[in-house]
Amino acid sequence: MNTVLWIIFLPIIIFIIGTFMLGYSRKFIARIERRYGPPIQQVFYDIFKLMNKKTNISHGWMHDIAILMLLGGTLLTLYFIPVPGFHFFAQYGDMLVIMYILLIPALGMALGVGETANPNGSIGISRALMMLAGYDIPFFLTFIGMAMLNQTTSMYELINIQQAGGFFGWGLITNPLLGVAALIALQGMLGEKPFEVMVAPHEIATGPMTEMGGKYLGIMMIQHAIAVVVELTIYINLFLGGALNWFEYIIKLFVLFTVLLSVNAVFGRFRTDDAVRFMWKIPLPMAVIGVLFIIF
Amino acid sequence: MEEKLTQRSVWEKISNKLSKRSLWMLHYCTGCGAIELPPTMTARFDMERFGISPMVTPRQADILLITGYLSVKTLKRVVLTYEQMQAPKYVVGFGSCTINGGMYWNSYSTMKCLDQYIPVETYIAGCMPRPEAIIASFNDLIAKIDRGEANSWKDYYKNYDFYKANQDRTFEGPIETYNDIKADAAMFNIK
Amino acid sequence: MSIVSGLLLIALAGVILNVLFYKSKIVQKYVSLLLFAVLAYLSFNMYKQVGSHFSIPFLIAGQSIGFTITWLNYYFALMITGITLLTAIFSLKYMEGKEGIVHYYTVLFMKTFGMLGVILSSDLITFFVFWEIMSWSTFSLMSTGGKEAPKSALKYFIFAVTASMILMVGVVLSYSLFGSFDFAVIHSKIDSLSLPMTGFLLSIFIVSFSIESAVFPMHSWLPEGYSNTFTTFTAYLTGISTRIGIYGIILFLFGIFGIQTVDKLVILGKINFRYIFGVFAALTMIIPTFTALYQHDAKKLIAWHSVGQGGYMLIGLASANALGISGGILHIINYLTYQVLIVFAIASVEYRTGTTNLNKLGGLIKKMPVSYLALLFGIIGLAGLPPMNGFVSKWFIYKALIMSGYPFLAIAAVIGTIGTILSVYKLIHNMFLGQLPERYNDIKEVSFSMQLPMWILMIVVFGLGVYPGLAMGLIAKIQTSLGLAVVPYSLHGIASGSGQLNMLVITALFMGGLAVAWIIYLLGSRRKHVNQYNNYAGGHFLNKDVAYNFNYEFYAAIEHVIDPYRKKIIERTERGIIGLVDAVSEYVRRIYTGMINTYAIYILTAFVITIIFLKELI
Amino acid sequence: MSGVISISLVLNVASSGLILLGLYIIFTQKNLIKIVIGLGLADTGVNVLLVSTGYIDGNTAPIFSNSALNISNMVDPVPQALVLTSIVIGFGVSALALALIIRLFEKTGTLDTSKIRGLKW
Amino acid sequence: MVNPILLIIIPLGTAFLISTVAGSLKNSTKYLAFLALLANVWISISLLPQVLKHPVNVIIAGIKPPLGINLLVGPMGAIFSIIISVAGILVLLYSFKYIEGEGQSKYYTLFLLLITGSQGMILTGDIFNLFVFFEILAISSYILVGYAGDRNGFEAAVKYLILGSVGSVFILVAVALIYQETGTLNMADLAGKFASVASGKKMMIMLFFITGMGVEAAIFPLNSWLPDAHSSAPSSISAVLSGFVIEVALIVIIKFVYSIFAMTEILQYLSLVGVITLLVGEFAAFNQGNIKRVLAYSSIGQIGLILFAMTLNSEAGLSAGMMQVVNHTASKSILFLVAGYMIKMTGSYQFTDYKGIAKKMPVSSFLFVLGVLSLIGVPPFLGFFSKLNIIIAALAVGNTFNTVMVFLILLGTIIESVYFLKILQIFYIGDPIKGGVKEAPFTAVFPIAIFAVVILLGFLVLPEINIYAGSAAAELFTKIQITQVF
Repeated sequence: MNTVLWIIFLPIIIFIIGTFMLGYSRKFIARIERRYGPPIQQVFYDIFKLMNKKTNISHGWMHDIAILMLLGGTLLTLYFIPVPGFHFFAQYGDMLVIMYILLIPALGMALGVGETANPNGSIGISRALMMLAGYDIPFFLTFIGMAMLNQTTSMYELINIQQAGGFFGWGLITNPLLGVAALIALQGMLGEKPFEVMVAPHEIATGPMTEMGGKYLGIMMIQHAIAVVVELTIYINLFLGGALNWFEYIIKLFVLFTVLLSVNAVFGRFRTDDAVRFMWKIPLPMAVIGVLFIIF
Repeated sequence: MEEKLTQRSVWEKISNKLSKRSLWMLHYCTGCGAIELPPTMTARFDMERFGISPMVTPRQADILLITGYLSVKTLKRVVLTYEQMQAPKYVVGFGSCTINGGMYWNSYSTMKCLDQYIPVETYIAGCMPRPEAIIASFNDLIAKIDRGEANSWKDYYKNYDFYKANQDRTFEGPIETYNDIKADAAMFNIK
Repeated sequence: MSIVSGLLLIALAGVILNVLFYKSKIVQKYVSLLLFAVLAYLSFNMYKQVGSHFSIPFLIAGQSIGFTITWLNYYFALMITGITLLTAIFSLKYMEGKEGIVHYYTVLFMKTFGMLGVILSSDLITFFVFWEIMSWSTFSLMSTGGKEAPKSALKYFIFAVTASMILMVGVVLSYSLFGSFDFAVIHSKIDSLSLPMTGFLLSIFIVSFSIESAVFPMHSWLPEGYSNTFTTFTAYLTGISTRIGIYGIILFLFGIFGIQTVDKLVILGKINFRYIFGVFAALTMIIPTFTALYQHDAKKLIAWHSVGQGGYMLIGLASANALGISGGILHIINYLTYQVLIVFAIASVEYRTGTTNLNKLGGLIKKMPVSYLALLFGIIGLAGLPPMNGFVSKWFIYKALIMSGYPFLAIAAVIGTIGTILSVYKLIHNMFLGQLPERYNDIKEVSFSMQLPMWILMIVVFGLGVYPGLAMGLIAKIQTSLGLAVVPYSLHGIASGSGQLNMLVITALFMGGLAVAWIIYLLGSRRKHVNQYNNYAGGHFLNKDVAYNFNYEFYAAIEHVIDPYRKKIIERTERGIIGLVDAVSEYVRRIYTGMINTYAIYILTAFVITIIFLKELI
Repeated sequence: MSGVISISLVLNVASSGLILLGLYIIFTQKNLIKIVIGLGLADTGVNVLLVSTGYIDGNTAPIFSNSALNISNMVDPVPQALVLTSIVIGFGVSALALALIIRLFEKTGTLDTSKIRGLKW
Repeated sequence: MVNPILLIIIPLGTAFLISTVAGSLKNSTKYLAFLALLANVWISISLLPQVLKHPVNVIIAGIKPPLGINLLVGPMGAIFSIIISVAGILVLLYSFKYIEGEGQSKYYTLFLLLITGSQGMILTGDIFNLFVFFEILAISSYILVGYAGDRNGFEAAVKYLILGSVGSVFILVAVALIYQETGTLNMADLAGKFASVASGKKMMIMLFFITGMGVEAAIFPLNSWLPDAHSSAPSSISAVLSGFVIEVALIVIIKFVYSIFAMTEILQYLSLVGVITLLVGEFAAFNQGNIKRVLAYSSIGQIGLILFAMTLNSEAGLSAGMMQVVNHTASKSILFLVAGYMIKMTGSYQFTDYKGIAKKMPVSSFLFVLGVLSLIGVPPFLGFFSKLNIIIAALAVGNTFNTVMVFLILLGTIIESVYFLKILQIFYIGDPIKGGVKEAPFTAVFPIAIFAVVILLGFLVLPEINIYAGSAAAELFTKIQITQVF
C-alpha cells in the first residue's frame, strides 16, 4: 500500500521539487546578474501557461509520440533511482538499466524534433547527440568504476555501502577522480553552460525546441524539471552517499545544483567540437585513471 | 465588452490570472527600437520579474513585439511569424513607425498602420519609447489579460478576410504561409 | 530418415529446381517460398532429435564424416531457416522483375545449404566443405546487384579465401595431430596436446573464423561487400551469414577446446588468450561504430554496425562467465532480428524510392509509416535501449564484464553504444524524418507481403525484449550441453542475487510513464498537424524549392574531433598489400624477358645454383 | 703411356669444349642462325662425349670381319649406335629450327633475338 | 593380355598412315586418328587391372633386358597412359571443328606423334629410348606450337625449340655419363648398378638429367619457354601441353629420383624449387591480361604444386601428387579449350574483352567456372581432395620447413583464386558483348563436358582414385617395378 502511494506521489513530489529548483536557478542567475529575477514559482506559471495554450501545432504522429517518450522515459528513470524511503523498483533494474533508460528521453526527443523537419531543430539535435557522446562516455565510465569498486551494480546497495562508511565512505571522498569527472559530465548532462550549445537560443533558436510550442513545450518543461532532479540524484547516490531522509536529500540537491549553477553563471559556451574534445580530454582520462586506481 | 467579462467562467478567470504571470516575447527587430530592449531586460529594469522573458521562436512566444518600421518585404515575414504563433497571442506595436509610419510616413515602401494587416493588442507610442514606457505598456497588457480583455488575436480568425485582403493588396498577390486560418478557427473552435 | 538429411536435401532441391526451371516465375517465387517454409518447419522440429548423429556413406582420408544435432546447432538452424523464410517472403515483391532473379534464388538456397551444413557438421571436413560452399555462393551473389558489386565482392572473396585457407591448415593440422576429423574425438584428445601447439591450433581456427565474422583488423570487406548487393541479400548476409563465424568461435572455444584448456593459454604470465581476444572484440565494437558516423549510404552505415555488433557477441564470449556467454549467444538472435528488420526497412525505402543515399532521402515517415516503425523498432534494438531485445543481451554482457573485472572492455561497449545511437539516429533522421523532397510526394507504403516480415520481426524484437526467457531456455540448454554454468533465468529476465533484471517491470513502467505522459498531453487543447513547410526558419518562407533540412554532414563537429585519430591504418595497410602484390607480380613477370639468350642463361644458372646448393652432397 | 696425351682425354676435352662453346654461342649471340650453329656445336660435343664413353684404349673397331680379333678387344659398339640416332635427331632438329627461323624471318623481317620479343612478361 | 607396346605402335603407325593417305583422304584423316586413339584408350584401360597385380615387362625383339630394349609398365605407367589417351582423344575430338583449313592431316599426324612420344616416355624401360621418345615428343610439339602459322606461333616455337634443344643436350650428357659409369642403359639394371657408384658422381649425373628434363617439365627457372609456347599454340595444343606433356616430363624426373638414382637427399631441395615455381607462376599470372598467358602461368604454378607434393618423400605425397596430376589435366584442359573458343569468337586474347560473355556462351562459361573451381581446390571438386591430400601429406612429415611451405602454397592459392575470379566476374557481369559471339559447337563442348564430369564427380569414386594413385605411388616409392624385373 505504501508502495502504491509512493508510485503515485513520487513523480508529483519530484516535479514540485524540480519546478522550484528551476525557479531557484532562474532567481540565482538573476541575482548574480544583479537583477531582481522572477518569483521562485515562475516555472510553474510558465508550465501552466503553455499547457493552457488554445492552439497547438504538431508535425506528425512521431512528434506527438516523441513527447510522450520524453516524459515517459524520464518517469521510468525516476522509478529506478532510489530516493529516501523508496527503492522498490531499484531491485528490478540496476545502474546498467539506469544507464540505458537515461538515453530513452534523448532518443525520443531526437525523433520528435527530427519529424518537425526544422533546420534549427535538426542542427540542435545533431549537437545534442554529439554532446551526448561527449559527456555520457565519462559519466558511464564513472558508473562502471563505482560498480567495480563496490562490486555491485545496484544503486541502492551502493548507497548503503557509502552510508556505512559515513562521510569518508562517500564516493567523492573514496575516489575523488571519478567524482570530479562525473561532476563535469553532469554539467554537460544537465545542459548547463558551458555545455549548452545544443540549445543556443541566439544562434539556432533553441535548437530542438524550435517547433515546440504550447503543450508540447509544457510537457518538455515538466520533463526537464523531473530530469534535473533525477540526474542530480544519480550523482548524489553515486558520490555523495545518497540520502537517508528527505531533508538531507533536498539539501544535497540544492547544494549540488548551486555548485553547477555557479559554473553555469560565469561561463560562456563551448563550441560542439570543443565541448566534445574537452569532455574526452579532461573528464574521460580522469575517469580512466580513477578506474585504474580501483583495479590496482 | 461588459458582456464578455461576465461570460468568463471560473476556470478562465483562474487561467487568466495565472497566464498573465508568464509572457514570452518574440521581438521582431527591424528598426532602431531594438536598442531599447536590452536595458529593459537587464539589471536596470529587469522585465523578467513580471515573468516576461525573451523567446526566439514564434511557436513558444506569446507576444510579438514589432519594433520599428515595416517595409513590404519585412511585413511578409511578420505576417508569417504571426501566423506561426500559438494562440493566445498578442501583438505589441512598438514606436511610432508601427502606428503611422513615423518619420517614414512619406516613404513609398513603408507600412503606415500595422493593424491593417494583423490585429494589434497594444501600441507603444514614441520615437523611440523608453524602457519605462515598454514596462508600462506590458503592465497594461498584463492587466488586460487579467481582465480577460486581451482578445484581439481572435479578430484575426474572425475577420481573416479583411486582413487577408489588406495583405494581398499590399503584397500584390497572396503569400503562401501554409496556414489555413479559417480551418484553424473551425478546428480550435475560436469564436 | 534424419531431419538433417531432409534439411540438406530440400535446400539442394531448391538449388536444382531453380536452375532447371530458370524460366518459371512460379518456381522462383512460390515453390521457393514453400521449400523455405518446409525448411523452417523441419528445423523447428529438430529438437526432437537432439543428440542424434547421421553419417555420410563416404570416407575421406579413412575417416567417416557426418552430421550431428546439438542444442547449439538447433539454435542456429532455427535462425537460419527462419530468416531465410522471412527474406523469401520479403523478396516476393522486392525481387520482382529484377535482373538476376534466378541467380538470386539459386544462391539463396545454396547459401542456406552451405550454412546448414556448416552448423550441423560433426567433423572438420564436412565443416570445411560446407564452409567453402557458403563463401562461394556468397561471392557469386555479392558480385551482382550494383555497380560497385564486383569489386567489393572480390575484396570479400580475398578475405574469405584467406580464411578458408587458414582453416584448411587448421583442419589438416588437427588431423595430423589427432588422427581424426571428428569434433568429439578432438575434444577428448585436446588435453594431451602441448600448450604452444594448442595455442597455435586455436589461433588458427579463431583467426579464420574472425575473418568471417569481421573482427577488427579483418573487417574491411564487410561494409563494402554487404552494401553493394541486393538489399534483401544484405539482410540475409548481415543477419546470419556473418554470425556463422561466431558459431565457429563458440564451437571451438567452448565445444572443442573447452574453456579450461583455453584458460591455460597465458602469455607473459598474466595476459590470457581470452583477454587478447576481448581487446580485439572491443576494437571491433568501437572503430566500426564511429566509422558508421561518416557514412552517407544507409546500407553501408548499417553494414558497419554489422561489424560493430559482432564485437558485443565476442566480448560476451570472451568474458567466459555464464552471464557473458549467455549474453553473447543471446545477442546473436537479438542482433539477427533487429538488424534484419532495419535492413528490411531500408529495402522498403529503396524499393519505393530507388536509392539508399542518405543525402537524397527524407521525410518518408508521412508516406511509409510501417517501414518507419520497423526501422524505429530496429534502431532501438540496435542502440540497445529498453524495452527492445538488444538491451537485454547488452545488459548481460556489461554485467558480466564489470563483474569479472574488465572495466575497459565494458567502457568500450559503452562507447560503442553511444556511437551506435548517434549513427542510427542519423539513419532514421535522414531517411524518414526531416524534409520530404517533392519528388517523393507520390510514393506509397510497401505492399503487404513486404510488410508482413517486418511486422513479424517487430513482434519478435519487442517480444524478446519483454520476455527474454523465451530464448534463455534454449541458451541454458546450449550452455549445459557445452559444459558451462547456467544463468538463473525467468521468463522476463534473470534473477540473481545482486542486481536482477526484470524486463516486464521495466516495460510496464515505461508503458505507465507513457500513459501518464499521455494523460498530461490530453490536458492541453487539441493539436493540429501542419504542413512541413509551415516551419519557423527565422521568418523565412519555406517551400518545395528549398532544400532547407540539415542532414548532409550531420555529425561534422564530432568528425572534426575524431578525424585526427582516424588514421585509416587498415585501409592503408590493405592498399599497401595490394600494391606489394602488384609490384611483386610485375617484377616476377619481368623474369620472362622474351630474350632467348636470357632464357638459355637461366638454364645454366639453375644448373650452377643447384650445384652450389647441393655441394655437400657432391 | 705417361707423358702422352691419352685419346680419351682428348675426347673429353674436345667434347666439353664443344659443348661449352656451343652454349656460349647460345648465351651471347643474338642472331638466330648463330644460335642454331651453337646448338649444332653443342650437339656435336655431346656426340663426341657419347662416343668417348665406349672407347677403350688400344682396342679395335667392333667389326667381325676378322675372326682373329677377340670380342674383348673391341670397343663398346653401343655408344656408336646411340650416336647415330643422336646425330639423326640433331640433324632433324637443326632442319626444323632453320625452317621455323625462315618462317619467323618472313613474319618479322629480323633475326635479332632482342627484336623478336613479341612474347614477354 | 594386351600388349602395352600397342600403345606406342598404334599412334605411331597411324601417324605414318595418315601422312601417306593424306593426299586422297584430305581432312577426313582425323577420323583415322580418332580411331587410333580410341584403341589406345581401350588398351590403356584394359591394361590397368593387369598391372595392378603385377608390373608388365615387354621384351622387344627377343633380347633380354640388360642388353635388349624393354617396356616396363607399372600402375604409374598405366595410369599415365590412361590420362594421356583419354585427354588425347578428348582434345582430338575438340580439334575436329577447332582446327580449320587445308592440310589438317599434318596436324593429326603431329598430334599422334606427340601422343606416341608421351606414351613412350612413360612406358619405356630404356634410358636412351626415353631420350628418343623425348625428342619425338619435343619435335612434334615444336611444330604444333607454330601450327597456327602466325608470328607469335613461330616466335614461341623457335624459343621452345632452342631451349628444348639445350635441354636435350643436358639429357644426352646425362645419358652418356650414365653409360660411362654403369655400362648399361636399362633402367632396371641401372637401379641396381647405381648402388655402387659414388654418390658425388651420381648426383652430378642426376643434376644433368634433372636440368635437361626440367626444361620440358617447366620447373622454375627452366620454364621460360612455357608462357610463350602455351599461350601461342592453338588452344587444343595448349591443353595437351599443359594437360600432360609437362606432367610426363615431371613424372620421369620423379621416377629417376626415387627409383633409379634413389637419391632422396635432393628431395627437400626439389620441394623448395616446387614451391618457388608455384609462387613465381601465380605471381606472374596475377597482373596478366592475356587469358592464355594467365592459364600458362597457372600451369607453372600447378606444376610447382605437383613437384612439391611428389618430393615430400612419402607415399602419401606421391599419391596426392598423382591425384593433382589428374585434376590438373582435366581442369586445365577445360580452361584452355574454353578459352580457345572464346578467343575464336571474340578475336581477342584479352579477357577484359569478354564482358558478359556468359550470356552468349553459357555452357562454355559454366564449364570454365567448374574448371576454375577445381583448379583452385574448392570442395567437392577433385581439386579439393588432391590439395587436401597434399597438405595432409606435407603436414604429416611434421617439420617446420613443410609447415612454412604449406603456408606459401596457400598464399599461392589465394593469389590464384583472385586472378581467376577476376576473369569469372568479367565473364558473368556486365552487358553482353556485341558481335556474332555464339556458343561453341557440340564437338567442342562435349569433350570439355567430359573433363568437367571427371572433376565434378571425381569425389564419388574417391576411394578408387586413392587406391590407384596409392599403388602408383607405392610403385615409385618402394621400387617394386625395379626389383621384379629380374
